[in-house]
Amino acid sequence: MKELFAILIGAMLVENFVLTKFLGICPFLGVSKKTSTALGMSGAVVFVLVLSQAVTWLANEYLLVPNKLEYLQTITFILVIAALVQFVETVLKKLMPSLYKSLGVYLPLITTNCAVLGSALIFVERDYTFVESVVFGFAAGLGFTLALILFSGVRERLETADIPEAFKGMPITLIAASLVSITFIGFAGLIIS
Amino acid sequence: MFKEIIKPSLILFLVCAIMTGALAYVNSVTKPIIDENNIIAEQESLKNVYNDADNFLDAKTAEELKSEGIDVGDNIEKIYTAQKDGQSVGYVVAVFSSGYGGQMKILVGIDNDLNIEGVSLTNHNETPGLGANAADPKFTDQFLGKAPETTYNVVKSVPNNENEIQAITAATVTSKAVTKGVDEAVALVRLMAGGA
Amino acid sequence: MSIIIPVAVVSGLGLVFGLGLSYASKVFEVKVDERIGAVREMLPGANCGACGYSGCDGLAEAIVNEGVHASRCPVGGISVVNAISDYMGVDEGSIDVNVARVLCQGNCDNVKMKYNYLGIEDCHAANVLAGGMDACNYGCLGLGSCKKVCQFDAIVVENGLASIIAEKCTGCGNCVAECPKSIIKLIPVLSGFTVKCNNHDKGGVARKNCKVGCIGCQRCVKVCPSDAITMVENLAVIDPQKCTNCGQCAEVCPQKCITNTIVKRF
Amino acid sequence: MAERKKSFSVLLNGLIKENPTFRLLLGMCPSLAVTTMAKNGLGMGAAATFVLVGSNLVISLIRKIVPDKVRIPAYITVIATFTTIVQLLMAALLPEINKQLGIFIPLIVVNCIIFARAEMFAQKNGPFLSVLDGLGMGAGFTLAITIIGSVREILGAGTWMGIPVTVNLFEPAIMFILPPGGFLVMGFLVALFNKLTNKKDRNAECETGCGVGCPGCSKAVNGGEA
Repeated sequence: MKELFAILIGAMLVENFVLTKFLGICPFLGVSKKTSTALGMSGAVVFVLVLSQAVTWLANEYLLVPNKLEYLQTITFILVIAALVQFVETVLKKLMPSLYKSLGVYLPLITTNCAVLGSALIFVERDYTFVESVVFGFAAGLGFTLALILFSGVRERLETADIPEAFKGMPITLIAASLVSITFIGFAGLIIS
Repeated sequence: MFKEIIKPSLILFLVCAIMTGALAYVNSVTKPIIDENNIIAEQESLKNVYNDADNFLDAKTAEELKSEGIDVGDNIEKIYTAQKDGQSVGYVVAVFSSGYGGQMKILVGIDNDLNIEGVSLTNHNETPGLGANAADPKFTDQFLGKAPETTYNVVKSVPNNENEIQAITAATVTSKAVTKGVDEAVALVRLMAGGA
Repeated sequence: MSIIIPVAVVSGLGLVFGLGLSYASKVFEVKVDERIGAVREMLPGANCGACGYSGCDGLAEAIVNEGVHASRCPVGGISVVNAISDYMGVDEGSIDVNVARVLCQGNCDNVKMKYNYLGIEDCHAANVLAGGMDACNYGCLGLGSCKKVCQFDAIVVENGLASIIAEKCTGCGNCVAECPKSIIKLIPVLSGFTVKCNNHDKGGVARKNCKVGCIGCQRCVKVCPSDAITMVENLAVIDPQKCTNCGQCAEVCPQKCITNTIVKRF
Repeated sequence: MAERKKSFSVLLNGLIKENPTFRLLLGMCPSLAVTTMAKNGLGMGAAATFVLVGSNLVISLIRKIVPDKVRIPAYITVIATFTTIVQLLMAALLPEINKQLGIFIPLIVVNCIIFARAEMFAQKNGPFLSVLDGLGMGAGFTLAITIIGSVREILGAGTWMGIPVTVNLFEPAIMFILPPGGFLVMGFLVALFNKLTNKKDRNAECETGCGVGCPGCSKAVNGGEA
């Protein structure tokens, strides 16, 4: 149990996906304009991350490793993730239209989200067990949410700031992101033994 | 019914089949080269921790050692036997240790009568410029020579006796991690050399 | 052979997913009227919300399901409205395409200043401090809040006064809602003459604060042949429907705040 | 003549007008993570260009026969295949660059540039133009991340492509090698890029609005609602 807790805190703070491992930056910068959109996006990411970790782990354990097909990892994982996302989208659109309205718009964005495939490749590298990799996915999703909401608050305050002409839009967001990521460097020394 | 369900799945099946076919072909071509590269790289890394050995038997993993009844620390990954013109003169131990930036792998070359031939960090993600300095010889050469009966201890100031290792400034966590790894390797070899 | 197994594994997966996905999209098919897609294609797609719906998808749905007239989308202009109306089999009908106009000429030279404002470049911020730095409390502050919300780059702010480029303006109305002084009004494009002032103070006070403000002298009301001008608390207002663009009011106005902005749009 | 001019403009388009990294802000993950050294940027850029050209070519060939229901999985499989081919070639031919680029070679698959170009361009144009676009975009990406790599390496480690440049001039600031430095350098470079190119097409919305989520594209940003 202690081991799971270490993974949870590790993936959420020490190895925060967005701010230290640089995974999932595209949606992070793209959708953090408003906190409401940020919430919707992070909900979708956590949901898909947990599901995809479970399915990719099973695919890896029972399909790839027995037949010594490690080099097929990338293609299998991304195929699984793309199919999973599309499946979730169609199901959500039919069964829970309201949830789809707030959450579903971001689902196609997640297929191309580096964090999802990144976390799948990481659990292979560290050969986590099934439960560990799902917890890792969940923690990574939480880390993503934490960073996204934190950052969308910052960005909303940026709206009223007085920014030089060339810096308007994306440059000032990137500089703000660098300051936020400095705070997460502080967690680097945290060793959870 | 056909158009809706069978056609898309057939096309996806075909696309996957063709693509994986190409992939498998490329893999079958590159596989031997990659394995060769890996072996060369491995031999090289072993060589630079134990340079007067001329070949290394393939490694025994921790499980194999356990089955032989040797009580192996849980950080040990595997152990190679080093040979010099035919006889085994020592070992190279691959051991894990958790440093500042997470897990790192250390190779330690030790000969039969327990003096250390070389230490090197193979893969780590310590902070560049700080913890990463543990990888260069200035720090690792301190381990060369006779291994102490007890363990090393890491000091901040200039070491005054054989068993003390000077930590890298602002990277004590990394220095301690490397030292702990070397201690575990020495303990294992003491067991193996003593026993074998 | 080392090629058959991987091909079998991945394409097997591909087949399973292909079947799964197409089966799912068949079972969980949400009955979507394909006309919505077609109408959505014809709409400009700027998602500006001028039609009052949540973007073009919302409007497309309304047009197909609730029979809303396509002219609700001011951004597209006549071409879009005609195309959609033909597609839906509805008559185009007359459309009153509006253009936004700033009813104020108070730039830095014309209007006196109460205080020197160095704060955030945003009209709402300035407006909080005693109604902004202009002596005339109704005038344009020229800090560009309207410019920020205009999706079509149709607003230019110079010398402390916002002005709207009629050719670019699509009448989406975002700026009207944004302006804290609410001095931007949507006026039918064909009506040329408007009173470029929003000041309800008495004549004497208005003259002191701004050189080009309406002082409520009522000359324009007397001279207008189709009496399209009415006085609303010391401010002349021209009713676009009645106004015949004769232009006599502009000549007679001592403050020169009635201007002719006829725009050749369609 | 028009045909050649168009294809030439498609090629150049990727370099400046629609530079994927500085203008469309695509492929942010690799361009921030790998560019601790200029040499890495070059290696990563070359690999990404190979995958981009290959996948654009194949996708533009099969775009007519792939039904819409399985469009995303099919395209992703094509991109993944090319990525794995690059991964294998890299491991076989250039082992030392492969060691540095590590986890980021497989991540080329989800590199937004490739999927975005597949959706935006290869989906609508013929193979010849798509290959050109792939080359242009790849070159633009390589150029951009090599610049970022060089800036971060000079400031952070005092060397350029391994040659010590400013190591004795000033004490290198390690911060530029760390993640925050990446964001900072990227921010300033995008600002510089905006300053150089005129303001007009700076807020050029990504016209197709395919919702791939590229940060520069306002359609994805307000997530559909007004």
